[in-house]
Amino acid sequence: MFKACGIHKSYPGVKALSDLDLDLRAGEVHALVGENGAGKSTLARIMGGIDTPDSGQMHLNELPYHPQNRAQAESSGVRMVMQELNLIGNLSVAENIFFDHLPNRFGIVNTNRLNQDARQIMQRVGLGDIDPGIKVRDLGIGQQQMVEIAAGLSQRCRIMILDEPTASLTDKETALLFDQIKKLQTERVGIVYISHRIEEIITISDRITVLRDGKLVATRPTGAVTSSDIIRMMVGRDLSAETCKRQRKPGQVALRVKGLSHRDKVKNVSFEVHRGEILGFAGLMGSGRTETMRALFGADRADEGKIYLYGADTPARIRTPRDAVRAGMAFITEDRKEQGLLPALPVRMNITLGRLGRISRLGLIDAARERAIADEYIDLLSIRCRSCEQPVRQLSGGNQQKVVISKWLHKDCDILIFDEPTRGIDVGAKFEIYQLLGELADKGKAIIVISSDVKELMAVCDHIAVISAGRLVAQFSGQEWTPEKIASAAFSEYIKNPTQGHQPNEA
Amino acid sequence: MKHKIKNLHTAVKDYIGMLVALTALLAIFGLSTKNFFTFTTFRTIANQIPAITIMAVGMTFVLIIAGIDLSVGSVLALSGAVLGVCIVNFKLPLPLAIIACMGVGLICGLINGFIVIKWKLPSFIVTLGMLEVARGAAYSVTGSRTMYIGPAVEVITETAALGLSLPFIIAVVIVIAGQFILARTVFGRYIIAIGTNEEAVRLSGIEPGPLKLWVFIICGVLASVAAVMHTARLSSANPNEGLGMELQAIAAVVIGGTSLMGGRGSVVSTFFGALIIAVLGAGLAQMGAQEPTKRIITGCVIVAAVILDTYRHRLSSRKIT
Amino acid sequence: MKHKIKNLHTAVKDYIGMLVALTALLAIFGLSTKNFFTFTTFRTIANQIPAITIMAVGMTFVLIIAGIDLSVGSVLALSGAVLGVCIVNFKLPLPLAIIACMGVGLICGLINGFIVIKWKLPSFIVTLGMLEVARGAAYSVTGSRTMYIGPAVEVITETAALGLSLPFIIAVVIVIAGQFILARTVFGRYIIAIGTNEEAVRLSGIEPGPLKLWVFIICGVLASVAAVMHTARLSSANPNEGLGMELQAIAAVVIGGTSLMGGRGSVVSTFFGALIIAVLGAGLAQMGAQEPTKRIITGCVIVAAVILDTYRHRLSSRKIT
Amino acid sequence: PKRNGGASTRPEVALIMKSLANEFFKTMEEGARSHQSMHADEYNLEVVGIKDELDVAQQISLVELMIARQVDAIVIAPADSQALIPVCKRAMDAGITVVNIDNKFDEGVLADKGVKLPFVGPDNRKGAYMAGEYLARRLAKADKVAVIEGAPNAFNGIQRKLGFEDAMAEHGIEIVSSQSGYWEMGKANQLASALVSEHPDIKAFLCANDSMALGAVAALKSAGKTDILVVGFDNILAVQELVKAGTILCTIDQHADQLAVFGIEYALEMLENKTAPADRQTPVDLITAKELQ
Ligand SMILES: Nc1ncnc2c1ncn2[C@@H]1O[C@H](COP(=O)(O)OP(=O)(O)OP(=O)(O)O)[C@@H](O)[C@H]1O
Ligand SMILES: Nc1ncnc2c1ncn2[C@@H]1O[C@H](COP(=O)(O)OP(=O)(O)OP(=O)(O)O)[C@@H](O)[C@H]1O
Ligand SMILES: [Mg+2]
Ligand SMILES: [Mg+2]
Repeated sequence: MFKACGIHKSYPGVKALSDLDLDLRAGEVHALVGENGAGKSTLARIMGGIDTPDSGQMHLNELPYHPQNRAQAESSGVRMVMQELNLIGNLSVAENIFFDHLPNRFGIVNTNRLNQDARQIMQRVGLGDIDPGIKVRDLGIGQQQMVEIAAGLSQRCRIMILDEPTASLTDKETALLFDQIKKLQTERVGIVYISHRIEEIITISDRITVLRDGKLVATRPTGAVTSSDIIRMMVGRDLSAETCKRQRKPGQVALRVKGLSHRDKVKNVSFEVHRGEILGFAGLMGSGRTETMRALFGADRADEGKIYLYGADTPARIRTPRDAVRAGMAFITEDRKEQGLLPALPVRMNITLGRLGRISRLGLIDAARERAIADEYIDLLSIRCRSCEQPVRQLSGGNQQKVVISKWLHKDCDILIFDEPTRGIDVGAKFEIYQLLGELADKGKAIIVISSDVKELMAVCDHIAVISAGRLVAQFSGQEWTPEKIASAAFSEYIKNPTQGHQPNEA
Repeated sequence: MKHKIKNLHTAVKDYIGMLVALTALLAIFGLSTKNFFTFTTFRTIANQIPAITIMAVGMTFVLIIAGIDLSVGSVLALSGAVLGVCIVNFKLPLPLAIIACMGVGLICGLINGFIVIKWKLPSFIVTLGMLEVARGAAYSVTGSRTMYIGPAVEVITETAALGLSLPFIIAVVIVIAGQFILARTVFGRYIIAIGTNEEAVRLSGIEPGPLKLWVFIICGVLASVAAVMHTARLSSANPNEGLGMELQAIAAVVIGGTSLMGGRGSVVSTFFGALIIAVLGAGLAQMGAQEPTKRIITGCVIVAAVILDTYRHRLSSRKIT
Repeated sequence: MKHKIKNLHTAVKDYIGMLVALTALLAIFGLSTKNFFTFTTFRTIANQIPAITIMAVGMTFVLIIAGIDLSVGSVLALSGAVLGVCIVNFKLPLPLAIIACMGVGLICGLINGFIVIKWKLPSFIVTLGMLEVARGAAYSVTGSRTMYIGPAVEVITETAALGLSLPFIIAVVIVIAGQFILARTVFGRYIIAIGTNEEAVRLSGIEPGPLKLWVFIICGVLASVAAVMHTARLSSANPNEGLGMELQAIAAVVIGGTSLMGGRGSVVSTFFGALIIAVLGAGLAQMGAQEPTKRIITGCVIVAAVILDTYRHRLSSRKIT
Repeated sequence: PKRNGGASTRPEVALIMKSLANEFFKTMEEGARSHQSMHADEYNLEVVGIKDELDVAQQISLVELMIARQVDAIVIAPADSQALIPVCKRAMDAGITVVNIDNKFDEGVLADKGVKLPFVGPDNRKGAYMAGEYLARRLAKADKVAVIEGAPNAFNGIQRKLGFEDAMAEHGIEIVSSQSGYWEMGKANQLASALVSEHPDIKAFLCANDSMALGAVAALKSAGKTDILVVGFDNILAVQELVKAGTILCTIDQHADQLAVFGIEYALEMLENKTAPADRQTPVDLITAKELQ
């Protein structure tokens, strides 16, 4: 039903797509996979009318299809959920969901109908507990992602493009999303599904198209390939997805948190991390993992709680991120666009920002040294960019994430907090990051990893703590954890007290 | 029912900072002057606010889309001048003259908006250019002279209903309409969205361009409506009028809690902001304050009102959690 | 070597828009007046730009952190007034008087910055308050009188080296120093980062507060340095000076391509911007243009220069591919 | 007539001025205040003014306020010679005595409104003519001069410009450029600088106030053209040394300190006698180095 042939697209300095063909059948889920920067989002944007190809033909139901903008694409029945969040923080959830077709008469918004309709759709994607009138700004990033998805589902369509919809979702929401996808399939909607989570793709898709460096590698029926086949096609070499987790010997206590509380998001959280140890944090979306780390890092002022560093007997005074960084802590935030990057500035400046002291003397920056260091990290994490002078804004999502990580590696801290470090990162790079986490731990750093992907946590962590509705409800170590145990812990507080947590606005 | 009460509650909370500031001002002036609480004082204030309020409503819209319009003072002068010329030189009847006057505001707003959108320039600099151009045009239209119009426009101020003058009523209607548009219409939603995240709006398939153009046009037209009120009040058109009025209008809007960063604002609050500025002016004049004192107090009150507003926000955001 | 050439090439490309605008202006004025290309004209322009340039350098820094400082004109008046009072009434020697004058600028900047940071207010409104307060203070310091100072300050303009007056040399030094700080120092890097994404800077463990405070202080101090130049040029201190100069300074900065949204800017370009404005003023006065013409042309040139600049950007981004 | 039984029966006089931040009006205000303190038993004085001379609307509000305050007399220096007439008429209708000082109301509009108001003040055109005349005697026929005008819509500014032009025309002196300096020193400085480079043979600058004259003098000094003559207006404190030294050729004193006093005395007289209003001219004097010795 949809066909694209010979699509070319270049951005200044890169060829994002070259001579790409794709076809999509009604009612199928067609997965697009490839490394970061392979061109998946570019293709999605072209289909969705946001970018125009330099050359190439597209046909929709045998008719030429060349949308000039998003509105034209949608009127042809092509809708998409973009990789980066594009919500309007100051508007309500309902208004965001129905943004381009607000129910109205003579231009006056029918608020009641809007909220009713929104509630219905939100129910479908598992946002039923949230008031449709609440501002999107007040939601956590995972919930925002769900709102994006809800907005995508809010209208009938013939083609639905989902660009990494699950990057910051937990299993629970992912399952709900898959239900919706199946429902769309029965309505004969063609679905393009982009993800870096190979298991997901194997579960949901009918066919898989692999891209590498903007070129088509292959299109195969899902049944005919294994996950290692896919990875080989993506990366161009073999990669054992199994982590090489070695037995580590934890050192002294690096960080001890006692009774940390912040508003009603974080309740009396205590834990400790040793040097050379990786502690994972699992939990449902919006459970307060991010809030815990923000309070710990001084990004929000904690109401209560003591933090003891490096085995000290007196609590450290951490009131601002500056205090935290001085005390040797690093925080790789989940929202790289708003909280991690200087989007308009070159990669080089982003990497060195946290530690300009190393490249300057008497307050003067040594430009050559700065470039050298930036290139070093670009190499180390194989960041795909034109040069260290390219604005980060122009990098693909995964590469942006690597830039954020480079910034903190360069800062060289002893305690590193990674909040969803692999969000939007391809398998190859994910593997590199796991390895990196391992190496850092081996070097005696204390590491905290938050992830919505439990398998990922189980692969890299020495211990896993589970947060539920702001409380630390369980801690598992080594061999005692199973996905089921973790999941039931994550739900525990909500079952005990069903009104909590998910409705922050009902005071 | 519960909903209503909650709404009222929210409304009071929204305006509490300004109500406090206003009450404080009134109390201070009431105590320090003899005849502050008289009918005439209030009539004076009611006479003064229409022009600045109407202008500030337009400015609210512009600030909400994260723009700014520095040209409103000059546009007021130019459209007032055109009004004068139409009545005095061309002997047009008042309604036609008013249409011509509003046409001028429309064109100025259109030009501002067009340039801002077409070349993606910051509105600050575009409207700064318009500030100069419109002022120059006002001089050239009037030959740099004040033009006496007289009874032909005075009818506007003299018309009254329920003891309120026509300009005041129009101002209130514009405030209500503005608030309605902002809070209840699709257009209002879109401009708030543009102010919050223009790129996201564009990516949602809605072109921000035409919407922004409309906002600048509204601002220009409202500046010319303000010009009608102002001219009626002065019985004459003076090409120097409205000098620095843009900053006053912005101050009114910002005191009202509208963010200069866009995406947030309320027309009703703007009205309170204008009221605070007018009361301050009237009160200081009644006290017979010296110019330096006036300036210093005005500056401090502007900042204090905004500081007060931040506490209101903290208060209300704490309530929510 | 190759690097050098590339640098030169980039530099020319960076400034090409403004160089074109400047050349066009010079050509037009050269053709339409008799004596434009004379030594006197250039000395006149060289005399006029130091104050506005120095002020605009400070403004560049403020705009880069996505702030704005509307108070610079009033701060110029106030610190000029203090300079005058120190010399005339207190009979202080010039260096001490200059220190007092710069102290005033420092305090004003400090207050601006402190309020902006402490209550997280938009600098627009805080400095609008300071605009009023500093103007009021200037009136009260001088008793609303013009103060003739005479030779005691004229020495500043009369000192010259290599045919260039001291103020001009100081202005150029400040421009160079400003550009150096912006492009080469840690401080400069931090303020660019703050202008781009303040939250990200904060979460990287760098407190933006103190840095922003410094920026406002720099802007205040530079406004008072501009006051010294201005007062020296006029031999007298007048509490009404500097009215509307903030908009001129902003225009200079923005013509120079600095973004009002923060995160991007160049001090050297600001200097060109100030030059364009000065040449425009001098040229129009030489032509004997009437006020309306002057205003209209000034407005158009401001906008045209900024539009031209957008093409420069497109040009240079196309070059890269 | 309408004191509401206050403690004092002294008449309440309101002096409504233009800019209170302008030296000329400041002097006027001080003159009025010291007069009142010497005659404290005769009347009460209230002085108000506006931000700058352009803020006409605010001045209208001030008159309205004074009507509200039920003062007995208003002495007003109108910021605009037309726009203030309707509100003054309202004041008169309310039984308040109104005296116009400094800037004369427009005759046509007064007649149109059927208002009769006494004017007490100087003849700016005559003053400017006197200064121009004094200058012309030092110049030759066909010499070139430039005028730096006040704000283009200010009545006194226009009058002064006309006065300068009268004198120049009479002596056959050419005005090569006439531009507005908006009463401001800095603007005048810029204009003068530009004009000397465009017209190197210029012989004199006629400035509509002393601040602008100061600006012009500074411009000439930095251009090294100290032989060019400068004429000012207002005789403010700051120029007196310069007039003595001959740097500024002459200025005009309109006796600012007496202006308001004349107006107040006139108003009191009217309250007392209910005399028919008639205009009264106040003196304008040429000030040169000789007068200041
Ligand atoms: N606006 C842009 N300007 C310049 N280059 C761009 C732009 N957008 C994308 N690119 C480049 O195009 C290439 C493909 O990017 P794209 O976003 O399609 O990758 P992707 O496959 O979606 O990667 P990811 O998995 O990281 O999201 C990348 O090299 C990227 O740097
Ligand atoms: N800026 C904010 N203002 C108000 N509430 C917020 C804000 N950010 C998050 N929340 C709320 O705080 C709760 C915890 O969110 P948080 O982001 O810490 O969760 P999380 O466990 O990290 O999950 P995820 O990141 O997957 O959403 C959620 O209910 C969310 O709605
Ligand atoms: Mg992508
Ligand atoms: Mg989170």
